[in-house]
Amino acid sequence: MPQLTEIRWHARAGQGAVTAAKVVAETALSADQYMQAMPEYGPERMGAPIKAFTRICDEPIEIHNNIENPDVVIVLDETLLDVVDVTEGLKPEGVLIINSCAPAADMKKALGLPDTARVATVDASGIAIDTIKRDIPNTPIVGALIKVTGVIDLEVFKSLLAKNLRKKFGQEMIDANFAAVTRAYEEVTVA
Amino acid sequence: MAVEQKTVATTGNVLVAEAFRQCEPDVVAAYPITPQTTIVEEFAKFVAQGKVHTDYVTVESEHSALSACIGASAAGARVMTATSSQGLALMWEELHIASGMRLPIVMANANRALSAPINIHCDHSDIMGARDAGWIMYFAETAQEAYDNTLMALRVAEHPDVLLPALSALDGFITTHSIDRAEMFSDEDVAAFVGEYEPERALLDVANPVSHGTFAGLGGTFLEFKKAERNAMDSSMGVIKDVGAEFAELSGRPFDVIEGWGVEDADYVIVALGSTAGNARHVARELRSQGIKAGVLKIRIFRPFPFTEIAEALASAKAVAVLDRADSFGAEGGPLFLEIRSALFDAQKRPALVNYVYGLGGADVRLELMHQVFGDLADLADGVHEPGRLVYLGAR
Amino acid sequence: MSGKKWDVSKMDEWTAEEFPRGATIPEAGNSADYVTGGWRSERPVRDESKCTQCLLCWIFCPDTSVRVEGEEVVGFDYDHCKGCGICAHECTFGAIEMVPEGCDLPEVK
Amino acid sequence: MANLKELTHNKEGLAGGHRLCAGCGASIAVRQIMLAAGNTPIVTGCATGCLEVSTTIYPYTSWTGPFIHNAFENSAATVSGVEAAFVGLKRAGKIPADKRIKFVAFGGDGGTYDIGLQSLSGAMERGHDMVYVCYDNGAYMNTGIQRSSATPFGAWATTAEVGKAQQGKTQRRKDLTSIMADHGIPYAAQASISHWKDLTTKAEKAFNVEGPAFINVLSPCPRGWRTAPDQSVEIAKLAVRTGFWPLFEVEDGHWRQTVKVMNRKPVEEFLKPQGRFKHLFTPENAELLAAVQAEVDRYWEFIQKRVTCEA
Repeated sequence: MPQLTEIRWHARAGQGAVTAAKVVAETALSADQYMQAMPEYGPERMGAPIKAFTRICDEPIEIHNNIENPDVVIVLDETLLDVVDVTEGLKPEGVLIINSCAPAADMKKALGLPDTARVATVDASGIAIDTIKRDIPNTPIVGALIKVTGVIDLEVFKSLLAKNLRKKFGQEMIDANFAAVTRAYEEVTVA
Repeated sequence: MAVEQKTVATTGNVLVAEAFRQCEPDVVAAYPITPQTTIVEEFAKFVAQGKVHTDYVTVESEHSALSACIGASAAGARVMTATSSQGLALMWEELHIASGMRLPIVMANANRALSAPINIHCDHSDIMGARDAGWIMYFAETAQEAYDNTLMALRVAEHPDVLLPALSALDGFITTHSIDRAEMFSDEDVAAFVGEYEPERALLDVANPVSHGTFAGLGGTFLEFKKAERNAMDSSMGVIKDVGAEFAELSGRPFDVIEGWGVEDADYVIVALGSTAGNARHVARELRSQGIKAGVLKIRIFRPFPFTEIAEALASAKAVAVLDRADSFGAEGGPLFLEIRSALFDAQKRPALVNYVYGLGGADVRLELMHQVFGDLADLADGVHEPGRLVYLGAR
Repeated sequence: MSGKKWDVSKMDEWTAEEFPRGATIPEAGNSADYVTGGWRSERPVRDESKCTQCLLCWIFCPDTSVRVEGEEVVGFDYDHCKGCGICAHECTFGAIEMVPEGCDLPEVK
Repeated sequence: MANLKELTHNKEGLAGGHRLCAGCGASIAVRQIMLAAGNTPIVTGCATGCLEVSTTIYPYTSWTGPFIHNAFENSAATVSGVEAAFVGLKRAGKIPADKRIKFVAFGGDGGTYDIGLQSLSGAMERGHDMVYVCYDNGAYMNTGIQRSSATPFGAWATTAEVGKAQQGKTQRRKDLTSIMADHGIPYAAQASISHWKDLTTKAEKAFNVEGPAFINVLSPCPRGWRTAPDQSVEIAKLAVRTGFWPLFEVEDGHWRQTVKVMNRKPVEEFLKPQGRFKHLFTPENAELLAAVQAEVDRYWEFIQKRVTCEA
């Protein structure tokens, strides 16, 4: 069977999870992979907890159902841990990536995940504020995703990021985003 | 040899809007409705950017959308529009008028449940309401097919031997809003493929005045007009295949009115429309690897219904499950089941049939449900189940 | 009338495919070939000596049946006049009279 | 403004041989409107109704130019689509940029005041270069004289019957002309087939403005009003002279009475010749008759406040 990676994103509406899901998918395409990215649609408005999904595969993807047993779960907002069961359906050998200052091991214990699973934490918000000067954790967290899973390529991602940013911003903003991605890539811890 | 194409990552709706842009209709009259909205929004950008010469009529309802399309098409324009769900239902009267007037309007439909209760997600209750309306009906499994079907639909609709309106249906949210990998033609290749529309009798040809929408209530001509419409729909099948063959050559993507996977030697076959075919095929592959002869038959053209092709394709199966994403309350089964059963009536050899109504209002088509259906088919072939029954798949 | 003449004399023999598609009528104003004069029980008759050529009968005729040539009323189109009598009623000068039809009515189609 | 001699040089919109009733007001309205358009080609649309049914009985059409009927409630939307095609095809270079074609949609009061109001409102708001003409005969005549929102207060209709418990329509008419004027379109007017000069002048203006125009034309129906066929123009005159049907126009927001009514007559003079108002003239309905007069007075005063008398 082909290697299919399924990612579920948790965030609050407006935090950029849909954009991140999309950019990751586009990065996969740039590497000539197949992909899907879809938000979960409902009547929720700004601030409500939302989910988004990404599928990546080296062969055409023919399934169109919801992702129930993700390989990767990404949580853009730590406060969601109290309201949403972000571990739901996570594969036993899956990985959970959380935007948090807490050490990965503590988080893993707190979430009660099996030993086979991995938990990664990165202070994506802190990094974003330092580098991009705004709390937009969706870009740095992709750096952590790349480091932890290798599902997409760092350089391909960065060049796509630069291409997207160049439509609206100058080199300074591109550099700031690159710094955010690199720092998250380097600072993410796994347990 | 296929032409060079651009690989894109985008949604089904964006691809439909791109197809519209590349066909460059003279008029688009449309009204926004979830989950069709991003088609009309994307197209509005093309209009604002001056990328199309289209006169974009932002009407006050779907009824007026199709009414204006009918006026524009009768005037001699190339016309395209898009809708969904309640919008398509509101157009119902006009659907019949468009086909009765033999106007080749192309409409994309984002398949969505009909109220009540209100629900914005995918099923085929809306589009099945159009099945007797005299429209050619293409169903897309993927965003790629939504794009391809839209281009082919225009060619077929405007074909001088057809002159019927056509629907290009894609599953709401599943296909309309998921970003998927797809290939897009250059604008030049699409322009060459769809060609120019040559209207038969245009209102704007004021030197040759014509009356459209006349009253055929006296004198017994009505029956003849309807027979001509039936003949046009029947003969459109040949045009759909010819255009499909040409398209396949151009795109490098095979096209047929029904597309089977493993059906030739399958014992158990799932028949489905739209995105579900992919889920079924995924599971059929798994079962094949376990030595179970599973197959999937995808219906890509629902009108005209490819009944001979289907009867042929299903002749050797032991048991067949027809998946309906809509119910026809009070009938023996869902709309697709009724068609398939009818298609098999004259067959020498026909499989046991079972009908599943599934996925209404966006109920997720989980892979385990597909496993369940194939499992049921094995039981049916073994005589465990009564054939012909209707099951609400996954419902409590 | 502009455009081409459309021959419908054999319409009763046409098969479905021989009709113009979509019930279009590929000719303008061909109802002129349809006679409604037989609906009439009275016909308008104009007394030229009383007529002032005010044209009111023409502008008020519902059936386009007051014939005008060179800005002047010259008579009635009895193939289409239904005998409503508006022309007679609106004539300020009493130049039009409605008289009972005899047996020479045009045949009703 | 053309006189009748000049109008005879213009193209007739309707050929003879249509199957409207003898004395039909609708066809008089159509003829006058189309004559006023001069000789520029016109594409006509028409809502389902008497006019459409009787003028396009296959294989005969009475329309002397291009014509389209779609359905009952959408002649405005349909013609807006035809006009959009003209714009789109010009932009595509398939129709010469200097080509001139006019667009007109007709509908009865049922197809305009009631079921077609949304379609009309939308088309007018979108600013299509088209004229919409309502031939108002105050009921659903095509289906057999059922009441519409244009049916006058007190009138009999087959769905506003006269009996022990009810004496005809109990509601006042909808003032559609004002509603259309309040859309802020460049031209809206109320006219009557009896006042041909006023009507053709208004139609000419409507065709000449750029953008949408609306004309509401009182078009008596001998069958529904229960009048003799030769009375159609006469009764329309009485509608104007009693103030039941004030004639006015609204040009770019400027309201103007176009035909001044000297010594406005009692509405009885308009009502009495019509069988649909017969019940108002029984002694027990004296109060109702007074109420009908009061309603006519109310509307008259309302319009008077909006117009500045320049006629």
